[in-house]
Amino acid sequence: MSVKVSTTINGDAVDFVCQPDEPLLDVLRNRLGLTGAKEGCGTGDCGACSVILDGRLVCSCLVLGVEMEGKKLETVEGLADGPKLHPLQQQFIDGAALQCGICTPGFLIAAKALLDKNPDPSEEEIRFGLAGNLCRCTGYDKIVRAVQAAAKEMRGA
Amino acid sequence: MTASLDTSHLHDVHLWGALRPLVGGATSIPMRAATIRELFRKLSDEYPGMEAHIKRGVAVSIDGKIYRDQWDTVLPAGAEIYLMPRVPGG
Amino acid sequence: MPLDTSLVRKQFKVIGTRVRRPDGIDKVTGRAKYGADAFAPGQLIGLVLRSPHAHARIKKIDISKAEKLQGVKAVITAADLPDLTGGDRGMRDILENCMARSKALYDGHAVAAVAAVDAHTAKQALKLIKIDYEVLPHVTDVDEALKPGAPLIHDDIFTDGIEPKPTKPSNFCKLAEYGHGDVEAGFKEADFVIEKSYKTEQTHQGYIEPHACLANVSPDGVAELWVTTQGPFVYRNHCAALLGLDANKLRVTASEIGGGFGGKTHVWAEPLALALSRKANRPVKLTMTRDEVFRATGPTSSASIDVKVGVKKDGTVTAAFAELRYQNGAFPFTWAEFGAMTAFACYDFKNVKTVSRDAVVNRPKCAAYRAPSAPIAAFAVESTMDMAAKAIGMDPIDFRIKNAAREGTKSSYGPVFGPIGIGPTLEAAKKHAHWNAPLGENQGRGMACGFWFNFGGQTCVDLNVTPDGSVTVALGTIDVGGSRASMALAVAEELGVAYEQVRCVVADTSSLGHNDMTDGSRGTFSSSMAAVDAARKAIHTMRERAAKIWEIPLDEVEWIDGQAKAVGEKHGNKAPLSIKEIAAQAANTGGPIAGHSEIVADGAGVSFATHICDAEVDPETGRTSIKRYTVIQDAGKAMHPSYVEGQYQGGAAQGIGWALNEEYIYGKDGRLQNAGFLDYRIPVCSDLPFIDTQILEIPNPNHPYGVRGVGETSIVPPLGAIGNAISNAAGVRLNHVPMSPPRVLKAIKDAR
Amino acid sequence: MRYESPATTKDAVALLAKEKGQAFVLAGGTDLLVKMKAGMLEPDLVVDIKRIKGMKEIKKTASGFSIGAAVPCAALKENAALVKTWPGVVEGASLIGSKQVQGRCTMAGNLCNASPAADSVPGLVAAGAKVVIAGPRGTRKLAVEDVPAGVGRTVLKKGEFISAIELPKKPARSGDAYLRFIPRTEMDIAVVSAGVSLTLDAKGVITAARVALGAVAPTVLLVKEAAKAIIGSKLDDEAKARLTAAASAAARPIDDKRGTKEFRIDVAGVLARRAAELAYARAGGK
Repeated sequence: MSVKVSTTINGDAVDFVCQPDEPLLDVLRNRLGLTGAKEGCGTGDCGACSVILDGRLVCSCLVLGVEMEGKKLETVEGLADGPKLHPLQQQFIDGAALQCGICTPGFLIAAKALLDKNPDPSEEEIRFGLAGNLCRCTGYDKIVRAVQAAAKEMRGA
Repeated sequence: MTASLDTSHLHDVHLWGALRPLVGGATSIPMRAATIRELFRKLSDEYPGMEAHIKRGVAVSIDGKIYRDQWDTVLPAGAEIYLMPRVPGG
Repeated sequence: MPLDTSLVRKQFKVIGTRVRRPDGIDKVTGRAKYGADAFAPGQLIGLVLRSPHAHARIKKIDISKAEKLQGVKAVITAADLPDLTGGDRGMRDILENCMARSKALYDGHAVAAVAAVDAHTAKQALKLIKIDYEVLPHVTDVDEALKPGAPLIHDDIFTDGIEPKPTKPSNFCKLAEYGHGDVEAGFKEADFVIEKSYKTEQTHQGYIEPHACLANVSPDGVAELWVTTQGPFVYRNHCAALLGLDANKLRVTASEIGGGFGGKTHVWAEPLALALSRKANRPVKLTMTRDEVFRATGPTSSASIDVKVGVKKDGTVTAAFAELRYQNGAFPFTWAEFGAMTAFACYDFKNVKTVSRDAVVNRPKCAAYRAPSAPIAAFAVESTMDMAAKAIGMDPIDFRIKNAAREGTKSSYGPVFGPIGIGPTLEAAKKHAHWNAPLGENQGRGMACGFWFNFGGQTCVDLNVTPDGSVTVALGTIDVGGSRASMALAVAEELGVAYEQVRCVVADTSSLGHNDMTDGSRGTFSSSMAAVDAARKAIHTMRERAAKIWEIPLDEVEWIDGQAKAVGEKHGNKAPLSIKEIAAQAANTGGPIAGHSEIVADGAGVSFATHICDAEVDPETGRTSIKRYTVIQDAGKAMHPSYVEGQYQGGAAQGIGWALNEEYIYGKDGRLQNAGFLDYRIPVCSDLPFIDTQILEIPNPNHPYGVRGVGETSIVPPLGAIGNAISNAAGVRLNHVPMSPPRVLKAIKDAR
Repeated sequence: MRYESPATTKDAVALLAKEKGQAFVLAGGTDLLVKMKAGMLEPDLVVDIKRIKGMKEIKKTASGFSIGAAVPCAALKENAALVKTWPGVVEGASLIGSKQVQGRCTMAGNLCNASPAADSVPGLVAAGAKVVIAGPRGTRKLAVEDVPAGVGRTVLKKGEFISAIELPKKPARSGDAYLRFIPRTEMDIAVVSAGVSLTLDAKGVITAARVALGAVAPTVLLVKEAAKAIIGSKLDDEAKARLTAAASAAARPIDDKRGTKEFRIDVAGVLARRAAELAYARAGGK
């Protein structure tokens, strides 16, 4: 039996109905048209579906839609400020930090969660901060560099 | 780039292992051909079983450069001609 | 006007700059649409039922209960996919792999599929399908499969390459041989003969996007397929042939693709989605789970290899021999043969021989994985080469330089090499700061070389000048890593305009002629060749139009820096015409301005790389970490250096994963035990260092801009380089990939 | 499937006790949802305990710390007092899954999933932690090591769930540590793991110790012989050798996709020694 849920996504009040056993990822993609979060595994092992739930980085495949009642969610669709890209988004483009791009939304969200808590991370902190996100194309080199560049830009350095 | 018959040269056409049984075990065969098309046609005409291989895909190495498709590719005089299996990629 | 592919020696204006890719914003905002991101009104959800058995006869399938479940709109089995392949073994194997017919041949082999109104109903329907299996003995190991008396997977495989052809069927599908000289005589000349046997386990491309498609077939045979693929045209041709559709009525649109590496060169569940849609007369969306991707798509072979190298004290290799045994999964192919062709290709050996044995086993049908078969062979050869260098006390790079293939070398696979790049990569490695840097405790440095063929193939590009003078380009090769940017660079360079003035898209199969699969490192090589051709044709047209505007002869109009210029003294007063000005007059000068190119891109040229790796081995746990890594490879000309570096880094990272931890693990029951990213361990961000790259640019004489394919070779050296580094760090020679901690620790203990 | 998110422990117990079908507790869901996705579980009822007051709190109590069952592991690391007192426990909990998983997973869930490889459990066992179990007959407490009954099974009865984990006060000159072996640097399940907690006297002699091993038996093992091997020592080389041998001897692992039996036995000893060295240094030993 479907459940009605009221929540906040990227600052907007959103109501939806879903099945009680439906993962948040499916709700976002199939019911709300927010296909930026990707399903790479559905088991929390790839990070492609990363979202920020009440300030914490989580895999949306490991959250039930029904748990969203009264929560606040940030997804990749909310990262840019109108036409102005988030520094992470711009640095990923400028630094060629994406090849196929399927993992990119997850990396951007994970990187944002990292920088929200740690504005000046070391290379090691970036690498471990992003270790929950799999990328098969880049060898992570340019991703780490893009996050470093964005962090620097955001610190105003 | 289509070559006429008068530009055809006699080549020692090297065969990879799978084709050798079809020509009685030789590692190469003499063949006069101007283009890949002519080479393939003559091979098919003269050696039963060759056509099936050609249909499945044969690449032609001309002086070390590998050609896979273009029939009108010219076989220059004195060029080393090597038939190879077509390799897929990732 | 045939394309002149010869190298244009010129100062590039935009080629080689690091421009922003045109799909960048879509991909960082979540707007880019991948395989699973399309939705159709009224779509059904398709799911596939898969065999839990490695090998079983399908005695009976009862779909009656599933068909009756409310919300189920179609249930299909092999009976819904009649064999229309007309004796074409390759196509029949594709068909049988898509859906098991009389037997299930591996754990994960599709046996039935359903389409229902939602995923929940489809799942319930799968449970209602009853299959009566007769479980048969199975074999998953290549050496076991080749033994007499092994469980027989097909009763119609009679070893190719043996004369006379065997009369008894076996799993041994092909024998092949390459080489020249007399290896037996060569070994007799050697001061040392090094012999070693190796094993490598099966790995998967591990693209992050699972296979996904949206199929829509109408009763009149008109169909659309939205799909993540490396080759929409090949998918169209195969799906149309397997389903009995007309190719012109099946329009395949390639979605953005979330990685392929060879794994999306092959149809897997797409024909099932189309068959379900045809039966239900509704759109069907079919998305594989990660578990299905591992169990039922096309990983690369596991293998078993024996290598023997004879060497003189002065470093001359007198003879080299390898026997390579690869499993192809459940359907016959020639993956070992490609290993045999590439194994010794880096070297100039007087006496060399390789023998390949291809086998079928109860595992999923193997597909290409980045320079397919080559990394496996290179691991065995490069390990043995290092042992040979050690035996004579020679530096491993010097040893390889001494034996490196060069122009005029008769390659181990037959032909004589033209100008090639193995020597320059080795020389660059020797001079590289990395090769001469100090090492820490428990660390060792290794290096290795790699070879891959590269190729071109059938390619189309359509270029259109819009009325405002900007340019659109339709490509038939897909963009998996920035190639739309590179193609726009090629067109901008040729036209002489700004990069921003050119916009590239990937066309669907109804909008462009056939293009071969985007594989074999051919995307940038082939499509840029066609893009240059199309641009030249458009330039010719624009010169004609300028001539009409000026009312002067064509040969008095030249194309310089993106503008038509009237040449000759009498035209001194004529201001040049820009594309915008010419386009504005198109309606009066002959209509729309375009350039089309339909070519076979040949002359890709072979590719070589040398890698250097520092590994640290924990002597108490056998755990290896990669401390530093350098890739040196020839790109011909790096059109967009960032994306060339990206290919080098990505290939190296995949090779590192393969070398250290990735493997298919089968249980005694023949079932895959690690069909997920938790236990199929691809490298994570914290596993790797920055990967240094050095791009050599030795122009390819067969491409107008000197471009070579760069996508694949970078996965070839890592296995050997890491094995050699581990050997230098821990004093043990690993002969089994992945060189996982239990294997390394055991080797260390055994050596004590 | 029904989803309930009761506001009180009493209501949660009642829901779980009353359900005739399969009922599961949802805290972080990082195991439950994976099993549902794989079709291994088809719950009839899921009881989300996160809206129950106190379930997401870390409290400093007279007897130590009380950690609510729904506290995500990421929050443990953010609690400075907890990190200072029980660094080994926090280390173990912080190694479960990825940063994403950390945002959801809980120690109580990790324990109830009853995997012998659970990363947070050896540290808890070494620390002498207890669980508070709410049930139809009120609450009861159990030592952490007594919760798992085997692979994937616990001693919890129908209607019961863990509401909190209690960590004792740390004696003076004590230290703890947790180490695990994985082939990668992150994202893996422990192939072998070891948690050590120890207390020193003023001279640096170990007076009390607890050594726990993970992934070497159907449940996490508390290895008394390994503790005995170092009690009375200053963790000198001989004591370390005894500890290594005792840990390896206690290990009775299996061969599986994650590691071989031989490897696990060897590395159990290595990790126990390395964890002891770390704990000893944390306790102020030199």
